[in-house]
Amino acid sequence: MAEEFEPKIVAFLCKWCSSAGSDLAGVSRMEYPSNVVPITVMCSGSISPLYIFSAFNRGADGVLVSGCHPGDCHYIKGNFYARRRIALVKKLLDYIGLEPQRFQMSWVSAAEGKKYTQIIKDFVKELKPLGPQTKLRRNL
Amino acid sequence: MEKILTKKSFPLWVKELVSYKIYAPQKNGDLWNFETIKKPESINLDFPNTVLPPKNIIFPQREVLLEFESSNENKLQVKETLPDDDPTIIFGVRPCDAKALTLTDKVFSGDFKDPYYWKRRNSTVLIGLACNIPPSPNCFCLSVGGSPHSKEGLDILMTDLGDKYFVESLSEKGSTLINLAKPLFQQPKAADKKAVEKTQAEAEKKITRQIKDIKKIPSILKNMFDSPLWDEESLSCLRCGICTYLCPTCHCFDINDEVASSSPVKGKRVRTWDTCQFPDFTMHSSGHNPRPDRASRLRQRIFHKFQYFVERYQNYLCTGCGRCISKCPVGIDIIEVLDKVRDYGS
Amino acid sequence: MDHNAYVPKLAKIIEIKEEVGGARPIKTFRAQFQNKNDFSFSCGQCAMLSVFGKGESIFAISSSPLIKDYLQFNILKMGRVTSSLHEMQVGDTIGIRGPYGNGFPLEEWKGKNLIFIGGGIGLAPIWSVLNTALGKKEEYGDLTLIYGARTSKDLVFREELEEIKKKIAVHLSIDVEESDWNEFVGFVPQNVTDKKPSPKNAITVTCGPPIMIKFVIKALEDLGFEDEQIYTTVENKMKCGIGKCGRCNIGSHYVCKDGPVYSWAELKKLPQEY
Amino acid sequence: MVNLDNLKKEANRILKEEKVKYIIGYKKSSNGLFTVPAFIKNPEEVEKLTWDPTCVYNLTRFLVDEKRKKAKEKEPDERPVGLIVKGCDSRALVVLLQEKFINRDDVYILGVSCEETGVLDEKKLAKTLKGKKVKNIEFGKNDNFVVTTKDGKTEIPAKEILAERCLECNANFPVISDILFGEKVKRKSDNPFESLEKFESLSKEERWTFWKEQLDKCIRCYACRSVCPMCYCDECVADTINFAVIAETTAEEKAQKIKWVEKSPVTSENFVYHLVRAIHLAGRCIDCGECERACPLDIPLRLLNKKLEKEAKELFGYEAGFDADVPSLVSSFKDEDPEDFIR
Repeated sequence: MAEEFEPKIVAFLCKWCSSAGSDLAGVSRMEYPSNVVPITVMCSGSISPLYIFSAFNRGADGVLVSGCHPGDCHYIKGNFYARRRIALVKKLLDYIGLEPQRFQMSWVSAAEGKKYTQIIKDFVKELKPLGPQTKLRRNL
Repeated sequence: MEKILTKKSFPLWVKELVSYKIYAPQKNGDLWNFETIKKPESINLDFPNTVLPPKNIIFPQREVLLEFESSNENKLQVKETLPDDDPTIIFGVRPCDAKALTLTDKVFSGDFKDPYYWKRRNSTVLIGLACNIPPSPNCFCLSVGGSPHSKEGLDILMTDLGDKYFVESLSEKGSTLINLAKPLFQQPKAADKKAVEKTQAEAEKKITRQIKDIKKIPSILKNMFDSPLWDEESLSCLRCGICTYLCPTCHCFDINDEVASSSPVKGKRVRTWDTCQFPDFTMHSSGHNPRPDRASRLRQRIFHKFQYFVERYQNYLCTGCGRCISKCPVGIDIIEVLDKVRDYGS
Repeated sequence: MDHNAYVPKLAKIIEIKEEVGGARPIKTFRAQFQNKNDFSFSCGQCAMLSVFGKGESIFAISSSPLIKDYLQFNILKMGRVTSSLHEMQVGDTIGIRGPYGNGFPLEEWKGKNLIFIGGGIGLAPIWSVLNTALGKKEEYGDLTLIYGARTSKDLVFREELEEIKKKIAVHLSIDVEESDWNEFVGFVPQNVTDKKPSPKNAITVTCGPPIMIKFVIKALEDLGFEDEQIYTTVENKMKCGIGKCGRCNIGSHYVCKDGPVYSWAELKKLPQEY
Repeated sequence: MVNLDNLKKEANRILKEEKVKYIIGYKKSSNGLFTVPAFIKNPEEVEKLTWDPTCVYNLTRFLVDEKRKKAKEKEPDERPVGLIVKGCDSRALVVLLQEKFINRDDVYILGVSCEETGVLDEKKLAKTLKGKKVKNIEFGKNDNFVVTTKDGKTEIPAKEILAERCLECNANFPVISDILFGEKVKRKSDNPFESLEKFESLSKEERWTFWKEQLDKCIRCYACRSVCPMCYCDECVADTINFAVIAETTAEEKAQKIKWVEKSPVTSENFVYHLVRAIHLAGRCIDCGECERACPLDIPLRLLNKKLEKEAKELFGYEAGFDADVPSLVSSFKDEDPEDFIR
């Protein structure tokens, strides 16, 4: 039998909340799928849409952007900017025909290790039936 | 060899050529471009100019030159990746576009023969279609040594005579294709030949645009390198690549490594079209740029076509297809520019 | 099928020497072909070096054609390819294709006094021709080297220069005063004016930054040199090295093929676009 | 109606009084019907200026060149440039002002109102006339264009040959100007997103098939970004080398430049380029339609930008090019911005 498809997820996690949240999940030995390539960034507001397109271009099956809850941003309002920008990116990707499930955003605080694992679990579950992302993948 | 082929028989001839890879102009939206043909009957030779000349079949915009891969022991392997030499036919080549290939032939020959170009070039048969009506209002082939029924560079020239084609074989490659379906072709009658002559003479009259006194241009240009004309004429230039990418004679390229994995290294060395109209074309790594502005880049395009190439290869690097005029988003018109060059000289 | 000029031959780096450190570092590389060496070149010619995955760049060959064991290049860290070359170690593999360009007409210079004038990394193409002439010293007249850099630390081949000083006249210079510097202080063109080389039966070869070349030529003209006695090398951005990709042209000349060596008499007639 | 004589009079005045360096306007091309951008330096050349339905160019784009040129000059001429703008072009100007790319003093704005019409679509015109050669074309009455061919004058309803973006335009007079020619008449467009909504109703896979087919045509001539007044970045992610190189730029900086997009015109690379361009124009694109007009391969680029224009309006109540004093779409937010998509 063919091996089950394991989606590759690129997760852009803000240093102060979501990355800390994923660390908490780790040190608390919570179990969750190992499909994630985490990339820690200073703030969800610092994530250029280019990073997201590029992640899909280099073969990500799914991309997650995660930042602090509204009001909790270390830089006061970075995640509010991110919210706007990501909304537009999401609409655009959906518009050109990429499966909308492939691009997600979440708020995960440093205390929400559990929430983080749940988000990843759900994400992997949603990506599996979609199969590999080939639309935007570079195949040179 | 001169033959007559009825339009009814034309698809039957194409059917006999199925062992070849066949390209012909195809309509997509409002645009025509050369595409591969699956069904013989889908060839429609009643088309205006294709947006892109057929140069991208011989000299594709992207060509993989070689592949490289390093094994775990840090042993590097390099593999040359020459294109297939599948026998190929291009139908509906305009005489200007065929002539253009004779010019790029010169560039890709010489001391260093370009194997990628020649592998495709040698395996391709060019079947031309004479232009009874100029396919573009900006056609000016007559000024640059061409004509709407020029045979230069073609293996076969077809002339539309209403319900039939007058088919002239111009090379062995061409004759082979006709011989594959001999019974379909008839001997032309004297009237057919007359009709061809008449059609061709009329076609020439329909070309309205011209570069006057073009012979004077190269020597005038020689003294115009520092003219303020280039600033003037390039004021509206956007520095896009349309004029050169759509040009059947422009052939400049870039070479880059496209990497699939950086450690261990694995990737391809790729040649892509490039253009003198992009500012990075000549920019040194130090930031120094010998052609730093639009004026110098427009000048380069004009000089390359009407001075440098003439000096090097005794031909204009232009076949008068008019694409650069028709498609320039700001209406820069090479004929107008050359008119001003000529005025400057007198 | 003809040889495919785009496919480089593989070569191993056998020696790396740091010539200049700091913000504009220069290293000397020696490379040996993996297979039989049928690479024959003349002084002043160039080679296209590949760092696979990063790309290609063209460099003057700084070793003499008299040396068959290796090719030598002096490389200033400048961009993508040169930065990766600077990170390479002895034993690493690079690609080499060429030789490209015309080279110096050294044969025609027999019996003449040769004056080499270099600035910074511009010593690289000079090094090849200088050493070749030195190897057949009896065939030429007096050999002179006038060479300068921004500071004493920016001079390349410092050790070798000490050796060469024993054989020929060497006039060094640096742009600004340094405490233990005993030679000329000032720009290379000023040093040329100061040393007043004689144009009699002489040929000069000048390589360096464009601005230096410009003023050296002026200095030489003032000293009475004819345009035909002044040789220089031109560099432009190159991709193919074989006169096809279309970007290195000066007028109808492709520097990669018809250059990089020009006499001032020839270069003067071309558009000043380099 | 725009009175061309008045426009010329004003152009003449500002040149004579040396109030402007030069004027960017429209003139007839010497070979035919359509206009081309004109750079008028002397009062004697003012006669060349024209205004007709073929004035498609967004001349605001040339302020980018002007700014770059001026930056290189040692003693720059500080006078403004005279610029002729339509409604859409003026909105581009507002965005450049909003982004502080230019100053208000850099430009003397000669506004022309499209009133109830706009500019035409060359392709639509050619189709309507079935290949007949046009000799002249001008604005007529009752929302008609008067087209002269060898058969004489005919009136064609503007609607039939107007550029698509003009049909969807609801601000067809300059929002900013120093002097305005023509009336501030609002064209009634029922639905500014009509063409877009037709497309949006397709299924996800149909949309993908459509965009793949369209973007596969791209030859990366970069006419779309070259013609765009908003694409003024010194260095674009699609460029493979650093442009912003100064003497102090280190080799490492140059070497570490990420190649986000390969030069190869293949699906994956074309998508990154066009997606980045679309998102970078979100809240900035003012729908002058120049990218789509310039594209030699007829890629419907407006459909990409229009989508984000619509989302900006619907999600955030933001419209580009109307107010230079508000913060831009992506440098602002509201507490109540939607977040139903966030987990």
